[in-house]
Parts: sequence; C-alpha cells; structure tokens
Amino acid sequence: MKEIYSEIILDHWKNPRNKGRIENADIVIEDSNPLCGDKITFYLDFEKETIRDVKFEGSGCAISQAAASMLSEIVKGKNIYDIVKLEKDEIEKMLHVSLGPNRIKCALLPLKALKLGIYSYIGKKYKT
Amino acid sequence: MKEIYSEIILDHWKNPRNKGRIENADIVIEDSNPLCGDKITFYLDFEKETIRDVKFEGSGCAISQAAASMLSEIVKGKNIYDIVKLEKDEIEKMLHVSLGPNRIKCALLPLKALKLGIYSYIGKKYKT
Amino acid sequence: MRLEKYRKDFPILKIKINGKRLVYLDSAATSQKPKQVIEAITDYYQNYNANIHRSIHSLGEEATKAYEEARETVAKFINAEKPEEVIFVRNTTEALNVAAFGLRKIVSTGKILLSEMEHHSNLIPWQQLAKINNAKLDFVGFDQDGYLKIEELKQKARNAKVIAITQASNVLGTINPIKEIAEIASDAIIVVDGAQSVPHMPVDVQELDIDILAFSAHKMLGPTGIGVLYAREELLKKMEPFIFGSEMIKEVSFNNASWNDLPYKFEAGTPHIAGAVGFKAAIDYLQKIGMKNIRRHDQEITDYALKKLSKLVNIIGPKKAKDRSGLIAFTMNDVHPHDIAAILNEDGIAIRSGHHCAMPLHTKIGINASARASFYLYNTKQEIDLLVKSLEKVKRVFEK
Amino acid sequence: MRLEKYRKDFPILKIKINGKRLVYLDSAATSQKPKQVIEAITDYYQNYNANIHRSIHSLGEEATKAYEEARETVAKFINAEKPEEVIFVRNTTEALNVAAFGLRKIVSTGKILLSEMEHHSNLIPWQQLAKINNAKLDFVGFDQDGYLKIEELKQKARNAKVIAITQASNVLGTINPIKEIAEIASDAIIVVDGAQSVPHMPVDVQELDIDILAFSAHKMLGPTGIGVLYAREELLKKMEPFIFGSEMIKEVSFNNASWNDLPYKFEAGTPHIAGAVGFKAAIDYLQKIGMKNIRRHDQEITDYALKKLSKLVNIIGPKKAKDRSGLIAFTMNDVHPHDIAAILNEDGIAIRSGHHCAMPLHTKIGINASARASFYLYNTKQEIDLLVKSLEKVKRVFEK
Ligand SMILES: Cc1ncc(COP(=O)(O)O)c(C=O)c1O
Ligand SMILES: Cc1ncc(COP(=O)(O)O)c(C=O)c1O
Repeated sequence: MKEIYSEIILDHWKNPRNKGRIENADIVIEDSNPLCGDKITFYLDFEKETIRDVKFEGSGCAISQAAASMLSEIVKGKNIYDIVKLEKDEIEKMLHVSLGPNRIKCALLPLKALKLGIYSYIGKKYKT
Repeated sequence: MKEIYSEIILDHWKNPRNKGRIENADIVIEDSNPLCGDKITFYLDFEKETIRDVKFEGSGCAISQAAASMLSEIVKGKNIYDIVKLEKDEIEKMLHVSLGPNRIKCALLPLKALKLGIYSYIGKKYKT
Repeated sequence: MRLEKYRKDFPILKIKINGKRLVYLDSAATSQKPKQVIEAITDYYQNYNANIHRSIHSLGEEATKAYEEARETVAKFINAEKPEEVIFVRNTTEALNVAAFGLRKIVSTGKILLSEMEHHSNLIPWQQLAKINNAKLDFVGFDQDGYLKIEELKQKARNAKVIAITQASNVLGTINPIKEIAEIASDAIIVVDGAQSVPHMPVDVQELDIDILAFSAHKMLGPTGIGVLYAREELLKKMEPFIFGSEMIKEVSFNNASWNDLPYKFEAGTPHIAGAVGFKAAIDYLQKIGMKNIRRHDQEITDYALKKLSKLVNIIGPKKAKDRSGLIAFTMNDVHPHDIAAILNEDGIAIRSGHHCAMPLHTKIGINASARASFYLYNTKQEIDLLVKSLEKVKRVFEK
Repeated sequence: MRLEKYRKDFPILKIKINGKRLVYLDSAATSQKPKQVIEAITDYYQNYNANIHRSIHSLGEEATKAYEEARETVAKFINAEKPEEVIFVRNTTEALNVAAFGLRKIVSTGKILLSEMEHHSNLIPWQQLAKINNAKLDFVGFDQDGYLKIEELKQKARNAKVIAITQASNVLGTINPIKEIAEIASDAIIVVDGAQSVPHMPVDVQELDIDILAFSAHKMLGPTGIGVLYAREELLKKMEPFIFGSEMIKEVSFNNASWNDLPYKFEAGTPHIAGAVGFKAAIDYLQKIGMKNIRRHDQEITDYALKKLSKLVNIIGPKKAKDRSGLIAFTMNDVHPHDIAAILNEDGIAIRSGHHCAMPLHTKIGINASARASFYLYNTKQEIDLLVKSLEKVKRVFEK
C-alpha cells in the first residue's frame, strides 16, 4: 500500500505555503468541519476574474492543512471559474492519495471554503 | 401432530354450555382481546365463597368460546379461591392442546374475565 | 409460472410445518428473505463491521461507504432526486411518525385528510398531530367494492394541508390512484404509506409527484429493523428533527445544539448498518427480477386466487386483480378467522387473521376480524390450490 | 490472557488491513460479533422468520416466542423485576429520547441535572425537554483527573427532578458511582446512560436502585439496530408513548386510540425481530464468559495500556485502571488525532479519532479532538504492544 503521508504532504504540513492573513482582503471566508474540528480561513484578493493573492489560517489534521497549503499555491493567478470547477478527483490527485468517505471530508474542506469565498466575491460583484 | 380442534372443543363450540344471561346476577363482567376481537361476558352468582351459578355470552374464535363453555362447567359450585389459582397449564389441559404465545391469549381470555369477576366480588364483599 | 426459479433462493421455503412443506401466504405481514440478503448481512459482520461516519480506519470507511451506497440504491429505486432525501428509520411506522411530528409547525392548525382504509400506523400519528395542533382530522370513505371515493376526496381535499393515504390497502387490497390524488390536491403535502406498494410494484416519487413516502425493508425481502422515510429536500429542510443525539447535530454546547445537514439531521445514534447493507441486497435482488415482472406475477396469482376462492369465502375489496395488490382478505360466515388460520396451519399454510392493524376499517365494514392470504414473487398457483383444499377442510370441520 | 481462547469465535479478527492482521481497538464505538450471534440471525431468517404478536401460524408463534425470550434474557441480564420493563428500541440514543419525551409531563418545569461528561445522546434530548418545558438544565462538573465532582452533585441534586448521567464516560473512561448518586438523590428520577457500562461490567438495576437505563446491543457483541430502554414499571405506566402506530394501541376508532399494555405501548410497528434474536445470543455469550471476568480482563488490558502509553501520549481521565472502563482517550501534542488514526490504520490498527460525540467535554478540557483506543474481551496485551510501536512511528513521521 502507498503510504498516506507522502513527503509532499508532510512537507506542506511542516512548512505551509501562504500561511497568514491579508489585511483588508477582498474576501475573508471561514469554514469548518465540525465533526473533526478542522478549521480553515481563506483571505482572498481578486483581480477581475482571477485570484491575485491568497493566504490562509487554520488548524486541523495534516491532510486538511496540507491541502489548504497546496491549493493556495495552485490557485494563485488562476481564473475563478476554473477553480470552482475543481472536484474531489483533482484534490486526490493533488495530494497523491485516495481517501475514504469520512477522511475525504478533511481533504475537501479547503476547496469547499475556497469555492464559498469565490461565490461570495461573484455575489458581491453582481450586486454593485 | 395432534389436531388442534378436538371433538370436545368442536362440541363445546357447536353446543355451548351455560350460554345466556342471569338476570340480576351478583357480578357481570366483560373482557375482550382487542387484538383479535374476541369478547366474553360472564354472569356470576355467588353463595359465600363458591360460585352458585354462571352463564356467559360472547363472540370470537372456537378456542375462546369453547374455553368459556368448558370453564363455566368446571367452576360451577367451586370455591372462588381455588378458581383464581387456575393458570395457563390447567387451561391447556382442559382444552387438550398446547398453544403458542399468540393463540394462547384466546384460550386464556375466559379465565381472565372470570378472575376479574371474582376479584370484583371479593372487593364488593369487603367493602360492605 | 415465470418466477418459479427464484424459489430456490429462499431457504425458509424448504422447511416443513407439521410435516407439510411450508406454504407461506403472509408476505404482507413480512416477506421471506433470499440467501443473497442473508449473506450480505453475514458478510458485513464478518468482514467490515464498524461504526460509521466518524471513523477513518479502513473498516469504518468501508462500512460508511456501504451504508451510503444503500441510501443511493434506495434513492434510485424510488427515483428520488437525491440520496439525501432518503432517511433510514426502523420501519414504516417510524417513518410516518417522523413525518407527522416533523410537519407539526408546517401543518399548524390546517386540515389533515386521511382515508378510511388506513393502517393504524398511518392513522394514529396524525390523530396525535391533530390533537397537539388542535387541527381538524377528516376522512375520505371507500365504496362497497372497496374503492376510494374520489368525488368525496375532491371535495375534502380543497382546504387540506396534508393528505396522508396508503397506496395499497393491506386489507381491501385496493390500489389507490396516488398520481390522480396528487394532481387533485396539488397544494397539499401528499404523504404516501408505501408499506404495501413499494415492495410490489414500480413506485416513482417524481412521476407520482408526492412529497413523502414511507416503507419497510422487511416487507420487501430485506432485514427487520430498517425502513425509509423519503421526503422532498425542501420539505426535509423545514421539518423538525424527531430524535436528538449524536450524528444529527453539527455543533453542541452545554445549552445549545445546531442540527446537521440532510439526511443526518434525522438519523441520531448508531444506525442499523447491517440492516442498510441487507436492504441494498434486497433491492438489488428485486431489480434483477424487475418490479414490473413482480407486479405481473402478483396479479396473475391474485387473479387465479380470486377465481378459486370466490365460491368458498366472502372476499373483501375489489373484484378485479388489476385494481388490487397481491393480497386477499376474506371471511367465512360463522367461522372465526383465527380458526381458519389454525386449521390451515395444520396443513403448513401460513395466513394471517385478525384486524391487520386496521380496526376502524373492520368496524366500518361491520366485522371484527378477517383472514388474509398474501402473495409475493415466490408463490405459485399450486400453493393457491393447496389453500383452497385446506379451506374446504375448514368448512367441513366447522360445519354446524 | 484468560480470554484469549474466545478470539477464535470472532471471524473478523482474522482479516487483514493493509496486509497486517486487524488490531481492533474501537469497541467503544461498536464491538465485533462472535459467530454465535451471526449464526443466530441467519438461523432466524432461514428457519422461523415471521411477523410477531398477531400471527397464529407456527412461524409467527415461533418468532414471537424468540422475541419475547430475548426480552426475558435482557431483563435477567440487568436484573429487572419484570420483562415488561424492557423496551426494545434502536439504540441508546433512541432509548434516551423515549425517556426524555416520555417524562415530559412528569418532569414539568423541574430541574434536569446532567454531568459535563455526557455523550450528545444524553445531552441533546434533555436540552430539548428543557426547552419545551421551560425547565432548568444544570450540570455537574468533573475535576482535573476526570472524576465527577460529588460534592457539587450533592448541592445541585437537592431540587433536581431528573438526574441523567453516564455510568462510564466514553472519553474520560471514568466510571461514575451510580449507586451513591442514587442514594444522594433518592427523590429524583435517576436516568443512566449505560452505553459504555452494560457491555463491560455487571449492571444490576435493582442493586443500583435506578429508574431508567439505556444501552445498545451493537456495543456488546450484538447486532446493529437494537437497543434497550429499561424503566421501572410504575414509571413506564406514567410515561407518554413516543412512537404511535400498530402494536402500541389497544382500541382505535377514526378519532381516538387507547394505548396497549407494557411493553407494547412503547414498541410501535414491526420491531427488529432478527435484532432481538441476535441480541439474546450476544447476552448468552457474554454470560457464558461472565461479566466479572470481562470486567477483570478489561481492567488488565487498560492497566497495561496506561503504563505503556503514559510515556508516549497525554492520557485523558483517571490514572487508575480500576476507576476506568476499558478505553483510553489521548492526544499527542502537535499531531492531530486524525493523523494518528490514519498512521495506525496503515499498520492495521483501528482506533477512533474526533470528539467522540462529546463536544462540550472536549471544549471544556480545551481540545478539539482526541484519539481513543478501546478494548473488549478479544483484545490482548500483544495488541497493546503493537499499538505502542505504531504510535512511536506516528511520532517519527510527524516530527517537525
Ligand atoms: C456514553 C455513550 N452514550 C450514548 C452513546 C450512543 O449510542 P448509540 O449510538 O448506540 O445510540 C454512546 C456511543 O457512542 C456512548 O458512548
Ligand atoms: C399499509 C401498511 N402501513 C403500515 C404498515 C406498518 O409497517 P411496519 O410494521 O413495518 O411499520 C403496514 C404493515 O403492517 C401496512 O400494511
């Protein structure tokens, strides 16, 4: 069996990228997985339809925190409509693991938070 | 296997003994088995601690009606404290059958009604 | 007999009762189980038994997957839009309680309309709700042949908030025109007791356009202890939860709790995981045969039985097999249904006798009890012949 | 290891997870099942499956007998005075809901006293009751070592109408002095959550002098989907029924119903008959070993594990095995419990991680989640050694 904690995951867990806050970010979005206590807050700055900058804070298991870190690297500079298309498969590919129906929730939390953030940005944009 | 409907049961079902009412009976007691719709009413006359006369009315399955008929024969003239001691075993012996936990309720309904009648007689006696 | 070959899958059909091979004609009470269902349960306990939802060890993940796959299987079986619309409960009775209790704020003092042919499980929860809410309970009758009075329903449906009705009566056998009712009462919440229909015919909640459906696994080849409450998502979101505890909450402090997402809001505590696994196996089995084929088989047997029995007993309900589900309730003049059942049992034939949890219906048609033979995919015409022979014996024994 | 020989009865203990033999340390979530239990269920479905109570054919009588024998077995197991005091429900969670809901008129606006170590299932139903009744909810705390604060309880018990408390905490492991509590609060209705105690030690409701006890079969070698609400007869008579429908009524008309006798008043619809049969087999199995022996075994394993683990992890709850049931929750500084469980799973070791449905308790001790290893009669000291070895690996992997 492939080990669940690859070098990459452990690396991101030990040295999370883009960890921290953005002051006066366009969007600050928090989500949590109350079943296990994992928490993620994303700080997002946008430039039209792309994500210009992203930082995150959070606590939780290595999978959720590494997923947040890796995702933050991937999405920077990407088109928001491409990001909201990301699904479970892409996250598993990104993490190089395949997870069961319970553990996958940890891995998907950052993506879920990110999408929520993007949607509230879109919502805001169309309001004004 | 012994057949459940012996000659005796069918005889009592077809020709019930002591069927009818006693006008101005000391005790009239009705009981029913709502799960199957069986109904029994006993009319009881007492002489001190014995049953002087008994009649019954009722509707229901052959087992319950035959049991009422047979029981009415047995208890006439008997001491009430002996009657309240009768149990499931005696009823099965009387009917010459052994019945499962559901069907036995039909067979026991007349005894249950009779005991209720005796208890209310005792209750009345001690009140006055 | 097209479905004869499936008999071999049911181990119990080989046993003997009083020296005679079992003739099981009581599937409306509970069905027998094929070995595929029994083996699925055994396999669960021997190979991946674990508590679900929270656990991330392999057994827990496997059990969770199986449990949620069962939910998806049920959802597809009744054509629910989403698996989250399927709530696992103990049985039809609990499903109808969860529905009635859950709707209490939505229904408020509005009228609740039932039919006079309801099983106690689709009557007493609504009586309770009416009492709590001070709401009106009203009833649609049925005619002499056991058909629902549609004109009366049209009248009474007008200002009804809920219409709770059985799709197939467990005494009359009548199949009610649910789709037509849902059209007539498009403003009401339509609650369908599917205990006797879902096991026996194709039921499609979207095609019927109903809001709530209740049924039990044990009547459709599945295990005891598991059943389903289906409800439309928007309705489930508005409904109050019924049982409180673990799994159904999201956040808890000492004095407050917030409810979890669907379907978990309605599933508190460790569920009947083995039951869900067995239920899935049962549905897989039914679908392999095909619900249309099962319905056709039921109808053939019922048609045959109606013809054979009509000379011998007083049949309750519609005369035509096509308007009935696969069961026939009847009486035999003087002979009490219990005595009929007892004599038949001597010949190894299992039928039911009593009021079949439909006391008001029996009162209405002026009897205390009835005998009922009910059929499923494993029954044969030969078994009907045995039933007839045994009923002739009943007649002989109880001749006055 | 005195109980080692019983391992062979548990088929699942032979399976491999990731190439390693399964080390199952999650029995507090749900226990594994011996073949005797699995076979009892199979036997039921293959040889005497039928609906109960109403049916007078042989299968129905046999199924009814088995179901009621299961009730008697449970009653004797906890030393209830009468079988009618045993109500079959789905699980501990439902039992506590039936209790809380059933007591609502009796409790009225009276104070409900819980402890701060309750599982959500023994918390949220009482929160709901307090809300409905506008009653006060109060809590007894626990000290730094995880012991219930008895002096605080004495204070708060004075005007309590109900005290609902767990006999063994599923996180701290603490065994609470129920008998002493029942003496202190002799006027209150004492409700005991026995989910973690009844499977693991002798529990005698008369000796403890309690009013209500709730527990689940699936945590004590039995099937999923069945549990028990025990309550004293006088109390059950006064309690309101929770689920309405067939079997639980005596007489019904269109607008009214009267409740059936005990225990049926609380058991509506077709029950989990196979579950009761399997539950009986589980209790027979436990009694063959003896509950005292099981308790002793649990204690030995726990004692051994406490010693081995204390150098490696932060143990939650009492230090002494004799004050604990057979489970140990712990944390490992920086490493999240999910990650601990995931690494252990790679070695075939199944433990639980999360808040174990005791969120307020975790908040109270200042953590989000914990890891938990729990033991039962089939666990061995060798398995604890494997656990320790694997935890050392966790430490290595997650060293920063
Ligand atoms: C102390 C305690 N109470 C209640 C429960 C709930 O049990 P169930 O999920 O079987 O309803 C559990 C089990 O998780 C428990 O440990
Ligand atoms: C029409 C109908 N509704 C409800 C029920 C109740 O089903 P269960 O006992 O599985 O809750 C039955 C079965 O007896 C039924 O026939």
